Amino acid sequence: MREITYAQAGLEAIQEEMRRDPKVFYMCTDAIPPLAKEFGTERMRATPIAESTMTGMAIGAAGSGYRPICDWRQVTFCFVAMDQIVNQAAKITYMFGGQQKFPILYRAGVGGGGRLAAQHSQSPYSMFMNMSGLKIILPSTPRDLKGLLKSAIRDNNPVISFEGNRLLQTKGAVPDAEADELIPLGKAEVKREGNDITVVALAWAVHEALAAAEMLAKEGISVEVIDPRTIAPLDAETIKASVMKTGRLLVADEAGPVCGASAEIATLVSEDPATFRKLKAPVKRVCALFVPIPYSPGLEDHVFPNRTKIADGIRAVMAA
Amino acid sequence: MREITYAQAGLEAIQEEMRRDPKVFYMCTDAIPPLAKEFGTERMRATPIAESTMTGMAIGAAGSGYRPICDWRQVTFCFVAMDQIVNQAAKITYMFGGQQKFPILYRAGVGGGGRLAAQHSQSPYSMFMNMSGLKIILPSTPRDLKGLLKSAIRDNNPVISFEGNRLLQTKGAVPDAEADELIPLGKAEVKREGNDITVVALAWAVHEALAAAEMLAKEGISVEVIDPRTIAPLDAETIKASVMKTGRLLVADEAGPVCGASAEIATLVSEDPATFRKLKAPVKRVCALFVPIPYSPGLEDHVFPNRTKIADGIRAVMAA
Amino acid sequence: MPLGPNTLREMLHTMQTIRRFEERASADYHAGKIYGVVHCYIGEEAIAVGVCGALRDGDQIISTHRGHGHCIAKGADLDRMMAELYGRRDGYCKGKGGSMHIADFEKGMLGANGIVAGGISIVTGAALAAKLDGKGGVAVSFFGDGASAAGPIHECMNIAAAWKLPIIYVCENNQYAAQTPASTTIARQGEIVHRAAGYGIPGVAIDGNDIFAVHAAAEEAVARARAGEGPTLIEARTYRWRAHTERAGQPDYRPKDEIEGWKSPDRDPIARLVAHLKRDGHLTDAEFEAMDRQVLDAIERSCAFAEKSPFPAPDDALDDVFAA
Amino acid sequence: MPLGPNTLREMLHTMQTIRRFEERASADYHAGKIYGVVHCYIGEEAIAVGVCGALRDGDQIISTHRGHGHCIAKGADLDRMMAELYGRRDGYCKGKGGSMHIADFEKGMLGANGIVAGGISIVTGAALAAKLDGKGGVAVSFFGDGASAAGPIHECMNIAAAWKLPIIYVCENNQYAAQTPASTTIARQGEIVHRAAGYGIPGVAIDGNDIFAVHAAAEEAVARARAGEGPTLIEARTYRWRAHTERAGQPDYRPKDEIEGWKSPDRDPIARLVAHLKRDGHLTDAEFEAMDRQVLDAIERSCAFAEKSPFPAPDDALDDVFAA
Ligand SMILES: Cc1ncc(C[n+]2csc(CCOP(=O)(O)OP(=O)(O)O)c2C)c(N)n1
Ligand SMILES: Cc1ncc(C[n+]2csc(CCOP(=O)(O)OP(=O)(O)O)c2C)c(N)n1
Ligand SMILES: [Mg+2]
Ligand SMILES: [Mg+2]
Repeated sequence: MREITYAQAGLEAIQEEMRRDPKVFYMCTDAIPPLAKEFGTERMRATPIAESTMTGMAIGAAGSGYRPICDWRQVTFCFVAMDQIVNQAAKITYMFGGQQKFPILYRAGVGGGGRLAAQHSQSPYSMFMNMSGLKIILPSTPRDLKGLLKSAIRDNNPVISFEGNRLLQTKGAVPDAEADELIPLGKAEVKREGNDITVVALAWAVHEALAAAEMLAKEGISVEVIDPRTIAPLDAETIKASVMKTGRLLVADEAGPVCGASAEIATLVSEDPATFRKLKAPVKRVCALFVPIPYSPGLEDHVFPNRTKIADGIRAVMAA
Repeated sequence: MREITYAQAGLEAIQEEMRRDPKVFYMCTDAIPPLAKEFGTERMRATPIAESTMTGMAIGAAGSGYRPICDWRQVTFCFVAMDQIVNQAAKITYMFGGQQKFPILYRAGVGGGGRLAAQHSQSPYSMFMNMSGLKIILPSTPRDLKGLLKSAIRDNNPVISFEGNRLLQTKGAVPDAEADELIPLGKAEVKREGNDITVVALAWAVHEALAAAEMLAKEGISVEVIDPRTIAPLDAETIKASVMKTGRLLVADEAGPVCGASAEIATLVSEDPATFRKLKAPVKRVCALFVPIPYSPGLEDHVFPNRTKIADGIRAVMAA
Repeated sequence: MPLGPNTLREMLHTMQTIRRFEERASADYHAGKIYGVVHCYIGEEAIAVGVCGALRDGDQIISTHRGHGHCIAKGADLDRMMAELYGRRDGYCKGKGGSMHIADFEKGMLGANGIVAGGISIVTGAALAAKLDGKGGVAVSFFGDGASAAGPIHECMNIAAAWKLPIIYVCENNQYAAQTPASTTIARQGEIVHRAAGYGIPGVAIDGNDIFAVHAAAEEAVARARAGEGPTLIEARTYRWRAHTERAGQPDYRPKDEIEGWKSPDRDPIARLVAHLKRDGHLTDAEFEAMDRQVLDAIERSCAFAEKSPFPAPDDALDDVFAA
Repeated sequence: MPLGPNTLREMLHTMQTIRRFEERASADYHAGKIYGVVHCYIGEEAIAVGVCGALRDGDQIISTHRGHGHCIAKGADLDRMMAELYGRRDGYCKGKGGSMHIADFEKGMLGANGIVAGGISIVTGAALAAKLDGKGGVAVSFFGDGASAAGPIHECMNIAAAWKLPIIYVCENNQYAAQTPASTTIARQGEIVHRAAGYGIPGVAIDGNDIFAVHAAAEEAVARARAGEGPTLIEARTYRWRAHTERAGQPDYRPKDEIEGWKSPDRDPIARLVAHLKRDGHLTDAEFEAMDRQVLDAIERSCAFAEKSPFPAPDDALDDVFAA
């Protein structure tokens, strides 16, 4: 298989789906050059800086038979559109009794590491998980991104794709266009098998967790790394099955801990009598410190988790 | 002590603080008649329907020496202001290195039960807990509301007061103006002592949990009911101390479970080695079903938790 | 195109249907058969009917929290509307939406909306779809004077003007947002039409209680939109007869004589149309009474339909979160 | 009030400081001493300097993502600015903010802002505070042509007009939002001044590269605001010389000759002011060179100051989330 970047994989997914289905079109505050070139300005629409309106227009276009893609660029910018997300997109299918379908893909970059300070380094996915009515993907590899985006575009509901800013230039094997690989929404992947502890990791943290697992293998600790890939709905079964085997859970996430995806995953395991009874140690979250993200490199690095902190966390759980 | 309603207690807090401090003023899309009467239209400002602007203006006025109160009315309406909340109010103190204080009180109604359907029946407090930089109160009684609002107005940071729609007409004892009672932010209250199980309940659910506790007392189950009152920062100590005693935890909340305050509270207990070791049973959330809130009474009632469901949940934990 | 007597009688019928429907909805609300909140459109009927009268099938509209009038004017079914208000299974939203969320996508009615200004961008997206379809479809966004203070109408007028979208923005200026007079919160003493200039689109202020004025302005705007010339802003001046919502004990701070003045026959949009038709010999008192009886019968039938429809089963609450 | 030669030389000094500061910031960014993102204001200096020249101490401004020019024009300290860019403890934000978040509340500079249109309502709140204070204070909101498409400017112009707030909305129309030309996304071919009519406030379009025009428009708007007559919208037409951001490998899709044209001496705001002063005999080449050396020295000192300031300790990340 070819190796391509995460950014390229995302672009290919869009291109293939736009070729396949003329109802798919794309909105973003700047045109994406290869899309503008191939599909013209009618289907690659550069919009004014009005994310609220883009987000709402996507709903109206979807309700009128189109399959719009609305690219917020950074999750930060979608907060001006939050009414359209929370009060409209997430609820419209339900409020109207299912009389219409709203196939929409929203895309947004998440995560820090770019020395961009508090506003531009956010990972607030759990705010979106908190409400029902949205499907949410959070892919960690080029292959997952491409396959999940393709599924998301074909889904008949609003789907948000949160894409890790730190991952854009990472490379990985991706099947080519002929394969038309769809990765189903709602299916986690065991990214590494192990027996001593389950690490559920999200997006960029998947790679850090895998690195930590590698380090710990040398210490004789066998780490299972699970990547939910879709965070709404969460694949609780795969996570729980792993914990039934390992009896230990750590969640690694670049987002802050409070009411995070990490809290949800931890609770899934501690509220299920079966997994609870298997727990040999307290659950643990290795997340960002609970502060806005600071600019200066030393500060920013201090705030975010990384492979070392994940490894320390794993050791702590093993020792508890 | 006098008995007054929750709504009246809220009003008194505002009136007393506006009398005390001329820098306090109030913005809302409709004037609140007693405030308009007493303080005039300069300090009780009826605004256009532009919650985003109200929210931002509060930040600017606070940074210029005022102590604005910005009443969103229903939490639903503040989603149009989410950029100002997430990207500005919550981060401004930090981003600017603490060079200025931003004393702001935001108020919003939360909760369902009014047959108002999905948009007007929301309890999304955990979305706000997810980010650092905000203090958040969620009072369940008239006394707590009044005392916490007064503290919030005197705090030098953005504070959100989420006020239960179902509680507005409930009555309770409240000290009068001379007492000038301040209830400190960040302190939970044990609303009922018990030994067998800790129920952490939020807002309206506090009353339902107390009713459930009463029922279960007759079955010989001794329930401790804790009301965090402030949900950011959460008083983890009081909750954990209770679980150290009871060894069981149930969280009752009108909000949905996913990435909720309930998940956070459950995780606090299952990730702390001390409380984890004391747990005799899995933690449990009794929350709204994970759907948008429907209109028709039978549907709405089915979706929300209540004393019966809480009591059932407690029995299940006791039996686990 | 001047309106012929048949068309005018149909319009009158629709206006009267809106009024009677809401009189009943409000009575049934206070009787406890309808829940939550009901916002009545009574007094403003000429706007919905005049504008929708300029549309054809396949055109799309979006409404506000005050949505019954727009639904009825766009041809929604009274039975399913009333069943929704009653919270029943056969309602437009299977009892999930209630008054603030009635929609009929088949009729091109994209929904009432509980959020002030919340629908404007959605219907602007429908206008984009119409443009992409290239079949001459047109969209209409109804919104209030209160909504004119919020960002969406401006974002949308800008994008619709820049992209020449086939859409008409119809501001129903009833001079109040809940209790707050537009004159205190909206620049230019509450006049909204001037906003059009900022986007280089036509802006028309009309008497919203004059069905002829409304219809003429709408026809012109629709023709423009169909011709690919872009959006128009129409400000229709009007007044709501009833309190902001039907909630019991809800005060109404508007001056009593102001309210009464707007109810007078020379300002009531229905009385004005009746008088016009009578003056021209196209309607008699008896005919109007018969029409009203017809209307009342239809509404009575819708209530019977609603009563007969079962409440949804509790577990139905779990359906429709996602489409298949 | 016509600008005297001393004032003009001071303004020139400030404009040159902005330009040299950013040349250095961009060099140090590419050298890896400054992190994240830097948006340069070069080519637009006359706007910040002309507007701030019409203000007095205690007046307040808010900036955008392109904030250095506004900071310097409002009197911010170069040392603390540069230290912030370098991520150091003595920076304005103790290294927590960086280029997009420099603020100096003591000087009335309420901050740069990473969110397009994010600051407009904040500074409108400062204008409300000024009005409540009753001391004649004035506020200024700088924003871009891109920001004109977003809701906040409209919500704020409406409320400021309705409440007669002492504020000036200054649109820096450099004709692009990142890569997107205003002519494709902003109605009226990208002209923003027309929006003022919607709110019944004065709207003035000026050559933003002409310090005299900018200053005159600002003086008039400030006088109006101080007199309690409410807001003004100023559209200052200008151009940015550099790419949208300093990111390496960032393409710039604007036509090359367009960019070069705006750099010509008859359009460069600094060259134009220099020429004017020279023509009137108020500046010689040698004097300007001396001024430039002074400016470069000050910037050199700011870099030295920044270099000497320590990086914050990792645990400092936990401070300043809340004020005491
Ligand atoms: C964003 C938002 N803010 C506040 C409300 C509460 N609210 C409901 S209707 C209304 C007044 C709307 O006024 P207008 O737009 O003039 O419509 P009208 O009711 O007069 O028809 C308000 C403030 C809301 N629904 N949405
Ligand atoms: C709400 C929001 N959307 C998108 C962005 C990304 N962004 C940063 S600057 C910019 C262009 C701004 O254009 P303009 O307002 O004209 O200011 P200029 O950069 O030209 O000075 C964009 C789209 C943002 N920061 N905020
Ligand atoms: Mg109104
Ligand atoms: Mg620009």
